[in-house]
Amino acid sequence: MMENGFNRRDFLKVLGWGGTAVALSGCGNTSVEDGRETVNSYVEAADYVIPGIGVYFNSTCAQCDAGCSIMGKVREGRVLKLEGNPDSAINRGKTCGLGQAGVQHHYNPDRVREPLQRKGEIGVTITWEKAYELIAEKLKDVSGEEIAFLSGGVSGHLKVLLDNYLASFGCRNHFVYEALAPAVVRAANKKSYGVEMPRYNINKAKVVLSFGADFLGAWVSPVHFSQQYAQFRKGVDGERGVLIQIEPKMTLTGANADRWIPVRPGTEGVLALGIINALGTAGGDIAALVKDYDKVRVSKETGVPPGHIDKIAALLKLRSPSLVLAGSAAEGYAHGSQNAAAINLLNHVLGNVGKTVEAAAEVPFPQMAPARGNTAALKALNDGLAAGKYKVLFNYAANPIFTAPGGMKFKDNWAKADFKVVFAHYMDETALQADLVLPLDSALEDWGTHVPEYMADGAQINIQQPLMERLHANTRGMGDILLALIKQRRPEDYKSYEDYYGYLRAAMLQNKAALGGGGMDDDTFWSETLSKGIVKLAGAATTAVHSKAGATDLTLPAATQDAQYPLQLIPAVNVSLRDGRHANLPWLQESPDPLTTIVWDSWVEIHPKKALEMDITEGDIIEVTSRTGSVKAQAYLFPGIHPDAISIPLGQGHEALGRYAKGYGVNPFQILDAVFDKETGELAMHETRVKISKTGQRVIVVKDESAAGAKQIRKKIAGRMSTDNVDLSKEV
Amino acid sequence: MSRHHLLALFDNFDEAEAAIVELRAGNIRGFNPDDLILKSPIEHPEVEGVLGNKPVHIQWFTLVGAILGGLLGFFLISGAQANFFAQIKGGKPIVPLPPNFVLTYEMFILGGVFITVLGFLICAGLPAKRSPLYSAKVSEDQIGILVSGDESAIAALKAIFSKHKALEIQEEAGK
Amino acid sequence: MEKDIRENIAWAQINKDVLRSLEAPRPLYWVILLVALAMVGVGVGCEIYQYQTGIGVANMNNPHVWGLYIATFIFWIGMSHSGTLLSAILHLMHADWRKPIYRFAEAMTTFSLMTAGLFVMIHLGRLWQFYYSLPYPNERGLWPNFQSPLLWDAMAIFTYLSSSIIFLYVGMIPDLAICRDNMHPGWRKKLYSLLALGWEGTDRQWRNFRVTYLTVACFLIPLAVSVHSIVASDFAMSQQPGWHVTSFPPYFVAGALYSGCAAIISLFIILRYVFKFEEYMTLSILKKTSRLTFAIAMVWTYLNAVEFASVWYSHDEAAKDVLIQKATGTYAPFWWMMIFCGSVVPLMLAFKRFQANIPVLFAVSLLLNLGMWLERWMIVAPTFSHGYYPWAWDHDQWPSLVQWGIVFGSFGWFALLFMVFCKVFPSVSMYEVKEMVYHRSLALKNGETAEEGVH
Amino acid sequence: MSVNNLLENWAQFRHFHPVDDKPHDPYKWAMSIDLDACSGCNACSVACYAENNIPVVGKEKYAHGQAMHWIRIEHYWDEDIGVPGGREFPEQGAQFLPMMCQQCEAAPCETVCPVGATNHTADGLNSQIYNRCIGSRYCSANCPYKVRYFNWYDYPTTDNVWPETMTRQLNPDVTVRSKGVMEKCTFCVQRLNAAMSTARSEGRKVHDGEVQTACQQACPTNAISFGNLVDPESRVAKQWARQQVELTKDKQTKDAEPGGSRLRGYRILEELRPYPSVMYLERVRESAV
Repeated sequence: MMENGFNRRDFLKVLGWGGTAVALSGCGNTSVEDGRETVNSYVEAADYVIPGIGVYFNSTCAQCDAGCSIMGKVREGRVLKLEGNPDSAINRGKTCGLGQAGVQHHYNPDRVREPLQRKGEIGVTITWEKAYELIAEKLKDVSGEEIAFLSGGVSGHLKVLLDNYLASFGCRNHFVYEALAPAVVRAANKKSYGVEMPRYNINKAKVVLSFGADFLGAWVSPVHFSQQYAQFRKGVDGERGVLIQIEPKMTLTGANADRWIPVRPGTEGVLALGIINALGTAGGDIAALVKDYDKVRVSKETGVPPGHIDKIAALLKLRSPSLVLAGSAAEGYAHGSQNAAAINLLNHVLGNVGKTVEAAAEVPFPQMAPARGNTAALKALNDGLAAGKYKVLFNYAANPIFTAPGGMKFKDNWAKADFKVVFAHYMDETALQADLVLPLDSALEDWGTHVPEYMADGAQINIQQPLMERLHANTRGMGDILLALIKQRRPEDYKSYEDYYGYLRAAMLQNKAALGGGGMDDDTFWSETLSKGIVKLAGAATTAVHSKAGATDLTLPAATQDAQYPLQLIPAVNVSLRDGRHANLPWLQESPDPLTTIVWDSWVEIHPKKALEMDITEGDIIEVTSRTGSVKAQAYLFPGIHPDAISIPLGQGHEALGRYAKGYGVNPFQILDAVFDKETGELAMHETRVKISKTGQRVIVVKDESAAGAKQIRKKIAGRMSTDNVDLSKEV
Repeated sequence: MSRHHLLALFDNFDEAEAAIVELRAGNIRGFNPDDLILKSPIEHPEVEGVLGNKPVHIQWFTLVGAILGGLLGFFLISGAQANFFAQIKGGKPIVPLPPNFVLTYEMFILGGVFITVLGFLICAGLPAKRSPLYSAKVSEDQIGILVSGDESAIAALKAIFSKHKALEIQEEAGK
Repeated sequence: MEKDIRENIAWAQINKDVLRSLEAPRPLYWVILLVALAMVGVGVGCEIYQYQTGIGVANMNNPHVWGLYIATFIFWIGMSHSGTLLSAILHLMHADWRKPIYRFAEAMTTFSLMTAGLFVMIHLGRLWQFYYSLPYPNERGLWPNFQSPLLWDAMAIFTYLSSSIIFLYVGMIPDLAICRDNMHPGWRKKLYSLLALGWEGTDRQWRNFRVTYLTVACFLIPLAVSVHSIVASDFAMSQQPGWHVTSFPPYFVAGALYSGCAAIISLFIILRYVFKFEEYMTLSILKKTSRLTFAIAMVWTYLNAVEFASVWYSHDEAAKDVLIQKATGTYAPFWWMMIFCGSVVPLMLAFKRFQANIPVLFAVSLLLNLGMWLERWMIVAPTFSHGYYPWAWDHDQWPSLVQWGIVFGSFGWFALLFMVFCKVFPSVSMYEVKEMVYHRSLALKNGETAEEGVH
Repeated sequence: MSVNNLLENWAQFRHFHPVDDKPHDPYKWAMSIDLDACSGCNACSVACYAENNIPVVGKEKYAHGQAMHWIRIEHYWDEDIGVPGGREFPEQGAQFLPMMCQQCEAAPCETVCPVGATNHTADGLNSQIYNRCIGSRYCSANCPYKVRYFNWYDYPTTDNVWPETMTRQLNPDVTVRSKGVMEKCTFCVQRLNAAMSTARSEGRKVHDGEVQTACQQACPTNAISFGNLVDPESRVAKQWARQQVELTKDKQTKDAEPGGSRLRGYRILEELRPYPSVMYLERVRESAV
C-alpha cells in the first residue's frame, strides 16, 4: 500500500514548500485558504495525484512522546487517516486510538488561526510582523536571566534551534515540563541501571511484575509495549507469559493481568522488598536490607495476603527471565524514588538486568537528544515566577495553568511575569492568560525531526513532514517562528536559511554520512529520508547497564493515617486524554474509558465496600476535598481500586480549549497538594489526601456499559480458559 | 305492441307473496311470469321459492378470483425474487416457500374478495339507472311488485294487485 | 327477559331515527369532535417535529429501536378485529342481535386499520421513502423483500383494509338507498345517489347481495385471523427472546378480538347516547356484548398463561429472563397493570348486575383497552430492554413526549374519523334492523300461534 | 421472462445457505480475534471512526443510548466481584471483547428487512444499502448482537458533529449517512472492493495480508486477523482450521470431546444459528497465580 515511486521534490513544490517564502499557498493543487476551495485541473497534475486514490506519506505521530511513525493517507490534497508505519521499530505499523485521533487536532474547528495580542480582556488580531516586532521590543531591555521559556518535551532540530535562540541572549531558563512524565523512575533507573530509560524486553520475559506501570495504556511507549505484550502472551516456546500487576487503582494493564493485586497506596517499595525477602536468593547488603521485611510485616503494611507474596516469589523463581517494572503508581509519593529503587532492585536480584532490562541505543547527536520533561521544572519556574525573577515568559507545548497542581498557585504566579508569549494550537487555559498568542501549525502541517525518548531496537530519528497544505493561512510552524526570532538576534548566522524546512534540510544533509547517507547525492538522500520517514542509525552507541545493584540506602516510611483526610487521591491517567491536551478531540471524548466505559465526563472511582459504608451509589455527585481545594463529580463504584483510595481521571475539566473540551468533567490537578519527591523534587502526584462527602445530587452516569453491569449472564460471550486446559502449542 | 309496466305497493307482505303466487299461477295472456320483479326494503329469502328458480352465479366469480389472485401472488413474488434478489438472505433460499405461501394466501383472499364484488356488480346489474317506476316506500316498509306485460294483460294484473290489497298501483306505458 | 329490540317498532320509525342521527346528534358530538381535533393537532405537531428533526426525538435508541409506535400499531390492528367478529363471524352464526351494532363496529375496523397504517409510516426513519416497501413494478427492477414479516404485514393490512372497506360499503348499499330516498336535494343526496349505485331492492339485487355478503364474510374471517397472526409473526418469526413464541399468533388474535370487543362497548355507550340510539342499541345487546367480551377475556387470559407457562417450562434461558424481567424489572408496574386490567377487571363482566350497567361497563371497557394497550407495549419493550446480548441491555429507556404525543394524537385521529363517519353514514344498519324486527315479529307471531294451538 | 427463469432455475433458487450451499468462491471474508491479546485499548474503535465517517454524537445523545460505535469494546468482570458475599477485588482483571457486526452467513437481520436493504454478498459479507433503507429498524430488532446502529438524527447537519473544518477529514470512499438509515460494520468494504478490483485487473486473487480492515491495521497487539477463508493459505483460514471452528456448523464437533476441547476458538451465540464470520479465541488465565 505504500507508494513511494514519485519525485518527492515535486510534492514539496506543490505544497508550497519548495523554496519560496515561509508562508502562503498559491501554487498548490488545493487551496483551503479562507475556506474557499479552488477548482483544480487534473490534466496536468503531478503523477502521484490520482483522483480517487489515496497516497501515503510518512511522518511522525505527535500525540505523545513515544515517537511512533505514521503514514498519512492523502487524497486530493487532504490528509484523511493516519496509519502506523510498518518500518518503525517502535510501532511496527500500529497505532493507538490517541494516534488515530491526530487528524482531529489538525482539522479541529477551534484552532487559533491568527496571532492575537491582548488588549485588556480581549485578544486582537495582529500580523506576524507586528508580533515579531513586539517580541523584539519586549526583549530589548531585559537580561537573559529575566527570560524564561517553558516547553513540553522537545528533541531534534527544534531543540537545537531553541537552545541556540535562548543562548543568543544568554538565557539558561529553559524549563522542560511534562505533567505526566516518569521522571522519578528515570532518576531511579539512572541510579539502578546507569541509564534513565533502559530497553524493557517484555516479549522476552516469562513473568512481568509491574508495580503500577500502565505500559498497555499510557506509560512511556504504549504501542511498542502492546506489541511486545502480544508476543509475551503468545509465549516463548509455547510458555505463555504471566503478567502480575500491583497497584492501588486498576489500570488498563492491570485489567489485562493474570493477577491484579491491590496494594495500599505508597507501599509498593515495601512489597518489592518483601518479595526479595521471600525469594531468599539475595545476598550481601541486599539480604541485610530486606531481612526485616518478612511476610507478616509486609502483608500488614501493604495489605497483600502473605499467600500472594509466596506465590509471586515462587513463580518468579520458577520462570526466568522475568521483568519488574516501576510505573507511575509507584513513583508518585514523597518517597517515590525509594519505591522505584526498591522495585528496580528486584530486577537485579532476579538477574533480569542484561536480559530483559537492556541498554537502549542512543542517538549520537547529544544536542538532538530529547529534553525530557518533568514536574520539577515547573516547580523551579513557579518559584522563580513567585520571586518575580522573570519578566518575559514563553510557553510552548504545555498548558501549565491547567496541569499545575492547585497547591502551586501557578496561575497567580504566572501573572507576575510582565509579558507572556504562548505558542498555541488552541486557546487553552494558558493561552487565555497570555499577552501574545502565536498560532501554530498542526503536527500534520509542520516540519520537524524527533528523537524518541524511548528507543526500541536501535536508534532512530523520526522525520515529521507536512501531510497537507496549511489549513489556515496564518498559522506557522514552531521551527519557522524560532528561526524568525533567532534571526532577530543573529541575522548573519541564519540568513542562509529561508525557512525551517531549509534549515532542517541543510542540517540533515550536513550529517549525511552519519545518518547513513554516505555516498548518496543530496537530493536522493533527502528524498529517501522523507519517503521513509525514519532515519535508522546503524551501530549507534549504547551505554551498558549496571549489572550490579547500586547502593541501597532505602528508607521506606510506613503508611500513615490521616483522620481528617482519610482517603488517598489517585489522579488516574486516561489512555486517551492524558494530561488534558487531547480533551478537545471528539473521537477521544466519545471513546469509552476501557474500565468504566464512561464518556464525556469525569468520575470519582470508589470501591463498593467504601461506597456502602458511606451510602454512596453510582451517579451520586460527591465532593472531593483536599487541603488545596475541592471538586464535585459523579461517583462510579468500581471494585478495582483499593478501598482506602479514590481516583479521578485526569484530562477533563477544561475551562477553555474549545467546544469539545470546555465544560466537561472536573480537573483533579486543581486539588493536588504541592508535595514533592524528596530525592528528585518531582511532584508527588499520588500524595494528596482527600475526604469525600455526598452532595445529595445524583445524575445518570453516561457510559457504554449496560444494565447487565458487564456480566455475561450465563452466556458464553467473552470466553476464558485456564492455562491448565488450553493447548497453545500449535496455534497459528 | 307496446308493453306496460306496473308497480304495485303492499304493506302486507303475506298479501304480496300471495299476489306473486297468483301472478305466476294465473297464466295471464300477454304476461310472462318471469317479467316480475320484487322490490323490498329487506331481504326475503322465503319469497324466492315463489319467484321460481333463479340461480346465483357469484361463487364462480369468487373461485376464479381467488385462484387467479393466488397464482398471481405466488408467481409475481417468486418471479420477482428470482430476478431481482439473486442474493441470499439470511441463509434462506432465494425463493423461500413459507413466506411466499403467506403472501399467496393473502393474495388469494384479495383476489377472491375483489372479484366477488365485481361479480356482484355484474350479476346484480349495478350500478344501474333507476327505473321510472320506483317508490321511496320500497326502501322504507313496503314491498313493490313490478310487472311488465302487454297492454292486454294490464287489467288482469291490476285486478290481482287490487285483490291483494295493493296500496297503490303505478302504471307506465313503456316501449 | 329483556328484548334485544322491540318487535313492534315501525319501519318508518327506524328510518326516521337513524336518518336523524345524520343531522341532529346531541351537543356532546361536537365536543367529542373538537377534542378529537385538538388531539390530532398535538399528534400532527409532534409528527412534524419528528419528521424534520429525525426519529431520535422519540428517544428511541439501540437496543430500543422500536417504541410505542409499534405497540400502538398492534393495538389499532387488534381493535380492528371486532368489526369482523361482529359482522362476519356472528353473521355466519346467525346471531341476529349483532345487526344494530355491526355497522359501527365495521367502521371501527376500517378506521382503526387506517390509524394502524399511519403508525407503520410514523415509525419509519425515512417516511419519505415509504413507497420503497410497496411491490410496484418500477424501472429500477426493485422489489421489496417478500421474506420480511413486515411486508406480509403490509400485504395483509392492505388486503384487510380494502376488504373491510368493500365489506362495509357493500353492506351499506341498501341503507344508502334509503338515505338517497329520504334526503332533501343537496350534496348529501348526490353523494348517496352516487354511492347507492341505483339500488332499488329488487329480488335480483337482494339475491346476489346475500351471496356476496356471505362470501366476503367467509373470506374476512380467515383474513382477520391471518392479519393478526402475521402481526404476531413480526415478533414470533424473529429470533428475540420473549418474541420467538409459538403461541403468539392465537394469542394475538385473541387479544385483538378482546380489545375490539372492549372498544365496541365503549363506542356502543357513546353512540347510544350521542345519537339517541336507545331503541336500537339496547341494554340486552350490550349485555350480550359484555358476555362475549368476558368469554374472550378468559381465552386471552388462558393464552397469556400458556405463553408464560411454556416459557417457564422451556430451557430457553433468555426468554425466561425476559419474563422475569417483565414481572420484576423496570416494566413490572405496567406488566402487572396489564394483568390486572386484562384478566382481573373483566371478571366484573361475569356479574349480571354489571353486564348492562352503563357507567360500570364504560369504565370497565376503558380499563380493558388500557390493559390491551399495555399488553402490546409489554410485548415490544421488555424484549428490547433485555435481549440476548447482555451488553446491549437497557432497562431505563423511556419514550419521549413526542412519542406519547403521537400515540395520544392517534386516538384523536381515530375518534375524528369515526365520528365524522357516523355523522355522514348511517351507523345503524336500517335494513338489517328491519329484518331483525321482521323475523322476530314473525317468530313471535308463530310462537303465539303455536301457543294458541296448545290451548 | 421471470416465470421461465423461475421454472428453469428452480433447483438453484431452492439452495439453502450456508448448510447445503457451495462454498464461497473466490472470497469469503472472515475474521478472528484473539481475546488473549486484546488489551481493550480502544484503538480499533477510534480507527473505525476515522475510516468510516462515524459521527460523534455528543454526551447528551450518548446518554440516550444513541452512540454509533460500529466496533465497541466490551468488558466482562467475574460475576462475584464487588457484590455482597462476593470477592472484594477483580483479581483476574477484565475480559475485553471487541464486538462488531459478525457478518453472519445466515444473518437474522437480512430476512426481515422489508425493502431488502441488507443482503448477503457473494464474498460473504452482510451488506447494508443506505439509500434503499427506509428505517424500519427491524434488522436491529432481530440482531442478537445488537451491533446495528441507526441514524436517529441527521448527523451531517447536526451542530458540532462535523463542523466546518472537520468535514475535510471525511473519507470520500465511504458515504456520510443521512437521517433515518441503519448502518453497521462493513468489514471496511471500501478497502475490500479496492483490493479485489486491483487483483481482478491484474488477473489474480487478493493475497493474504494485502487488505486490512481499519481496526486490524490499528490494533497494537495484533489481536485481529482478517482475510479470505476460502484461501487455505490465509492466516484466518489457518486459524479457523487449527481451532476446528467450521463456518457452517451451529455446534462444533470439537466441543463434543469428553472433558471439553483444549482449543480456544468459538463463536458468540453460535447456537442461534446465524453462522457468524467472526471467530473469537478465548482469553487465557494463568492458573499458577
